[in-house]
Amino acid sequence: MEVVDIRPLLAPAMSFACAGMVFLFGRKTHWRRFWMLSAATIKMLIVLSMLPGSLQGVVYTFDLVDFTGGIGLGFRADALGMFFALVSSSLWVATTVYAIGYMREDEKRVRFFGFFALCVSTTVGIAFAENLLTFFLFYEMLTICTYPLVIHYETPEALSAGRAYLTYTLIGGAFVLVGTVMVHDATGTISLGHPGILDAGIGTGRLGFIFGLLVIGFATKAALMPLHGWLPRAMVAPTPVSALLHAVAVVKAGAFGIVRTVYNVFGVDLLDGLGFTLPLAALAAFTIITASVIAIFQDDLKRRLAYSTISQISYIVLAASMLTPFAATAAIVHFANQALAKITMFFVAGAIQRTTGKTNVHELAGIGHQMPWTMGAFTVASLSFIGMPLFAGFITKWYISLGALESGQWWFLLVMITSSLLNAAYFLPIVYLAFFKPARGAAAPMKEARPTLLVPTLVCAIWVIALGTTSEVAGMPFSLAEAAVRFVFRM
Amino acid sequence: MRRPIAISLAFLAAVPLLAGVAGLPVHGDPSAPVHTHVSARYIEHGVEEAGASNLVTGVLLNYRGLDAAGEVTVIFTALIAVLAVLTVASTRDADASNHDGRVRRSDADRRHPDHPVSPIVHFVVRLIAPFTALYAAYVILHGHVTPGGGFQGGAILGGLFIALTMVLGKERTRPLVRPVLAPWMQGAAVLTFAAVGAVGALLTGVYLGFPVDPSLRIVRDLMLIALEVGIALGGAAVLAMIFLQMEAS
Amino acid sequence: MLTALWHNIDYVASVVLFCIGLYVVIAKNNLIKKFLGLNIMETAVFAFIIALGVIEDGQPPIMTGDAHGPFASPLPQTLVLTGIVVAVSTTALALTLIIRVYRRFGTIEADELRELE
Amino acid sequence: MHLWPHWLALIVLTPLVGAALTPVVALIDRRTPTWWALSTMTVTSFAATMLVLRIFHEGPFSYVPGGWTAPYGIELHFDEFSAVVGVICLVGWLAVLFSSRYTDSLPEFARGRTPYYYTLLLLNCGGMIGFTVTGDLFNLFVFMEVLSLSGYALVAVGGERIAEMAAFKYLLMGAISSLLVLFAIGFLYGITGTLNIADVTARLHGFEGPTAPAAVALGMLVVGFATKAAVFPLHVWLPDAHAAAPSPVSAVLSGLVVKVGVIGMIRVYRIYYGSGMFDLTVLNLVLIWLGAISIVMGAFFAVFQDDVKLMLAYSTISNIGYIVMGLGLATTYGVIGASVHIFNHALIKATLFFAVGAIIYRTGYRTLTDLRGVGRAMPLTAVALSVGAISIVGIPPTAGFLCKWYIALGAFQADRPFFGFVLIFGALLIFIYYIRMVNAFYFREPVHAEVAEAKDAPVSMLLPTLVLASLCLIMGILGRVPLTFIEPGVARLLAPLGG
Amino acid sequence: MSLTFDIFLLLYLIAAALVVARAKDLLAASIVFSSYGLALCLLWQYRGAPDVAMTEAAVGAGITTVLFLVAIGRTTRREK
Repeated sequence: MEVVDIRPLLAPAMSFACAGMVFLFGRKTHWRRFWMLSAATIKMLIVLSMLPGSLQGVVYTFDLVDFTGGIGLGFRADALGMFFALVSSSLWVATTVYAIGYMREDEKRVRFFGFFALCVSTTVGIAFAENLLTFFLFYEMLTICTYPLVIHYETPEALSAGRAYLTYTLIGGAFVLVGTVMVHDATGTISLGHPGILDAGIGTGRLGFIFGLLVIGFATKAALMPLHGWLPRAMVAPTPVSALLHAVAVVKAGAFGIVRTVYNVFGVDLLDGLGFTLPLAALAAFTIITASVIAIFQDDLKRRLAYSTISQISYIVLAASMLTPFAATAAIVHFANQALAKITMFFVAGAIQRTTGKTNVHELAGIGHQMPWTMGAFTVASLSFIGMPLFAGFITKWYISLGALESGQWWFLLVMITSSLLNAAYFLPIVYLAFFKPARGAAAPMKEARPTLLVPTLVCAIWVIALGTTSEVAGMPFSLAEAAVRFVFRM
Repeated sequence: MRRPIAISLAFLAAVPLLAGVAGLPVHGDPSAPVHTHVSARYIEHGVEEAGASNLVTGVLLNYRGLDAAGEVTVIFTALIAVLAVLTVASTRDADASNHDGRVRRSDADRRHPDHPVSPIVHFVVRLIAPFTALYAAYVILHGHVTPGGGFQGGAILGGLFIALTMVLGKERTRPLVRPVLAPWMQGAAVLTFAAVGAVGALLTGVYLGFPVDPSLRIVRDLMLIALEVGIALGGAAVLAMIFLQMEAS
Repeated sequence: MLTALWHNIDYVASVVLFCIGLYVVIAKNNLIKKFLGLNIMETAVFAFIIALGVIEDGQPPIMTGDAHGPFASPLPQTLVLTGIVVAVSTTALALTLIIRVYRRFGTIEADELRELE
Repeated sequence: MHLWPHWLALIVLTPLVGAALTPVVALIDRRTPTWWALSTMTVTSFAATMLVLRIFHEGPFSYVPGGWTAPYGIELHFDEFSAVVGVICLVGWLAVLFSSRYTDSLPEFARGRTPYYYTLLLLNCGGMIGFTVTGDLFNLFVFMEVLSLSGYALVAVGGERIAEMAAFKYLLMGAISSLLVLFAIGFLYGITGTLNIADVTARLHGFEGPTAPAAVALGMLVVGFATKAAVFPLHVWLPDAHAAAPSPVSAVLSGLVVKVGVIGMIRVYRIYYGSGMFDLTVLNLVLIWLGAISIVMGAFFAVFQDDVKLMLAYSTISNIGYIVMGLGLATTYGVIGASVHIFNHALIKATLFFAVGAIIYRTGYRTLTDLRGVGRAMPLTAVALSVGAISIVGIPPTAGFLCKWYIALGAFQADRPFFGFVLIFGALLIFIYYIRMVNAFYFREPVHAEVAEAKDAPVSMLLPTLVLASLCLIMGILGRVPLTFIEPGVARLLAPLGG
Repeated sequence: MSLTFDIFLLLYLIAAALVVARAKDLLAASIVFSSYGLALCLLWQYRGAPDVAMTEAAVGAGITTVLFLVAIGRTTRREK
């Protein structure tokens, strides 16, 4: 059931307006905080208010402008988009609180928070994009808005990272645009509101071309290997930005694009017959393993997390390319699972850095005694990534495995197991170091991070557990994912 | 380096051009489209339709009046362009009266005094000047019957002015270019076309229309002569001022 | 083909002139010389257009009482009249610019100017 | 007397007569030329509005000055492509307004160039208007000369160091291209005996006899107009000329004057498609390639410019590449996109040059390095600049988007996907430049005190800039309107091709 | 109109154009160009275009040449 409703537009507009307010009146700290927090909350409430309807299969649509013949800007909150929007808008609240604490002493806060809000605006725009053009538009805006955040410190290193980031993602964007034009040329529409708009009559060669364009375009942002080069370098950004890039916005936007391509542009049935997804799955599997291996050898905590992200995002791509309902569930749910766990980790990394100034893994010996709550949250997130039952990550791995069995491609199981082992290999040493290795020199007294940093971390950690335990509870995000899957597979 | 490129380019241009001209109707062929299509009507009905025995004048001013209007605009543009480019910072005594294109005594003037002219040239120019002016007037006013017309006459007048300036010096010809009158003279041709065109619009209902009714023949002839005179004055003024401005730079 | 060219000797001459002009414009370094070349090109085109209107044993298109045909076509002549005016306008502006360039840079050789720029 | 049928004549005459009177009114007071030019352009704009309204109601129509029906007289013909007069008047009007304060900053203008400047501006607009509405080949040439001559002079008038040199380069290439056009007109006249475009088309239809002259004419017309339009490799005159001109002039030259070449090409196509004499596939292919090279090369050079105006000039080459490519594609989408881009690019480029002009006026600097931090000092101007920037990149919902979308679609429609790529990557390159610009303007610390302390532009500059910037947005959102408007014109142009 | 005269005129035009092209002295080139204009004028007179011939004589050969002379006087006489 489709309902015309302004809320899908309102949600991104909210943070957009917030950004405007911050840019215009953001010099005063308390006003800026007021705008940021209230906008974040209102936006989450807007998205939440659509949740009940969405769970019952209502799709909210709003056409902003139609240029000509189906080319226009439109918004559409279907289950898939709602899921993504829900994740990003709720995490925005957490990140905002965290960022206020983290950036307290920074000079360029106005610019930072302004673009921060814009990023979230565009992310929700991506989630609610009704057609490929709108999608592309927000996708590019996201690129632009994150650039000032990446180069925030304006060190030569940051500037060069920013340049790399722009180069990768802009070229990726161009691929997406070409693909979009080709889709429009082939079908006369670019809507994302159907379970597949292309059909086999277009010809395999052209379809393959379009698939390649769109997937390559989105994969640059999703940091699928070998297009991941920008991501580790972008770690020079402030930690809340890294959290945003990795968990909520940028990388996820790429992954979301691939999911949209697979489910809404091509459609499961068409792709099943074409077999384009097999190389994609192989690439994703390769990325999962390789990135994990690289992560083991990183000493800088944030870099290790970055490679972990590359690996984790590929779960979504892998699951999406399996084309089975179970795997699709996993792909969608992993948006939330990965986001929460990863954001927790980044929050922890930032909290450690702000509190103790440490950024490398080997310095972390004994820090668990110094910051028990923080490191507790880190442990929770690690266990989730490893795939321990009762934690969010387990759900993903479980459903991917089910999907692998369903499609009869047993080697995905191997990938899952290997990656779990590798995850353990790069996360558990940190936990071990933190809690069981005595600190070098005199043990520091217990000194937790300031509350604005700690509270969001803990909230996210709790959610990691909540997601892992409540998959059968009605009204939780999981059921939304199932609704999305029903639409995609026309069930 | 440059020369071989130029030569090859010139040849490269020559080949298709020669092929093109070889395909044209034979030179002077009376059955060529040039003579049978549009021109045929001009030659057949031109005299009574356009009101000029000299068909060139008739076509220029009547059938294709807009071209002539464009033509005078072009030369007006050239004058304004020259004035705009050459009105330079070197004249510090600039004031409102400078807008008129009147020649000023500038530094450049002092550097380049008028060339001394041999007495014979001096004499000859002064001698033929009135006759040239008379001839120009004839060319202008008689242009619809004999070869010539507004622009030719204007060019002769302009040339005369230039010759006089060269011989007599700027001081003597300057009074001919009055500051208040100069802007009017520059635009004389364009304005004449506009005015005559408007009169035509009132009389016939189309811009630049000439009345064909026999009873209004005198009006038509007057309009044509007005155009000729306007073009001549404007053309002469423009050419003279271009020269003066360049000379003074 | 050659006969065709021979019969159209006016056309051929104008093409040759056009190409000489083109050569001068491209090959010569001096701006005034370039513009002399351009003037040659212009006159070549005018000659070409006039040649179009020529008619065998033709008279000027002036219909005085005793004139009898065939008459040359008046239309090309009017075109060239306009063309000549355009040409002199262009020349005037070009020479003005050349004078200004010389004032500023002290040279009107294209390659020296390129270095000075 | 009803003026309704006469607007077509009036729109040509008003600016020319206004120009002729400008030196006269200059005798009154130093400021009068501005007001005079402004009111002349107002009348012209009114005429343009009437004409566009009329074509909305009636479709194409003609006017024959002198009453001699074509082919015996000169015909003024107003078709969908002529509707570009609307944008000519708009940009011209705003350029006059913009100049009113801008010229004060030019030292040369203190010494009496002002009236000539406005005269030339009016002549330029009048020439363009005449060029777009005439239906006669030779008349086309005459008006082309009016606008070219005034254009050359306008480049030189600002007194920049290289201005005269740039103007001369422009003049030389412009004069050669004009000659080529005139030569070609001679050829066409020689084989058809007529100069009226419609009549030439009709007489070439089913033409018996040697086709070589028509082919040579086609070649010369295309080369001539391509030079005017600055298509690669005939673009060499453009960057210097457009960068050295005063900013309002750059807006007119870059936004409008180069388009004259394109409109000329459309007229040429009208003749040759209509007559069906030749299969133009090869020519079109050449044009597509040249367009593609222009796009990439223009964008590429633009990226590496530090001088903002120079970079805008290169971006013009790039955008002309889009238009030429769209024309060469010869598919409905491609040609519609190209035609609408003629309109939209004029708006966008004028916005950009106005904004940059205002910045130069206030700060006196024109390179990215010098202008660091100007975005914070001159917020409104910089916002307009940004809007223009995203428009020229082609980001929806701005004016640049739909045309490029259509041209890209046209490329796919013509089964040449490669050029779709070229187009989008060209846009991407330009995008990089604008990111550099935004970065410098907003996120870098000012290096000059003048920049940091600059105030926003004066109203006479801000108003045109903002009007155009908002039009960039409006034309983006209402992008469908020009597309549907131009469609019958394109359909008529392409009809002889079948399909 | 005899063919010989035609050919003579045309050859003269081409020769004059070549001299203009070759001459290092701009003043000489301009003067030759002027004579070139007069030859054209003559040609056109014989081609039945007296109006154009008159214009060419006055403008092409006359005023254009004067303008060239002025420009040469203001700049330089020698081509390098």
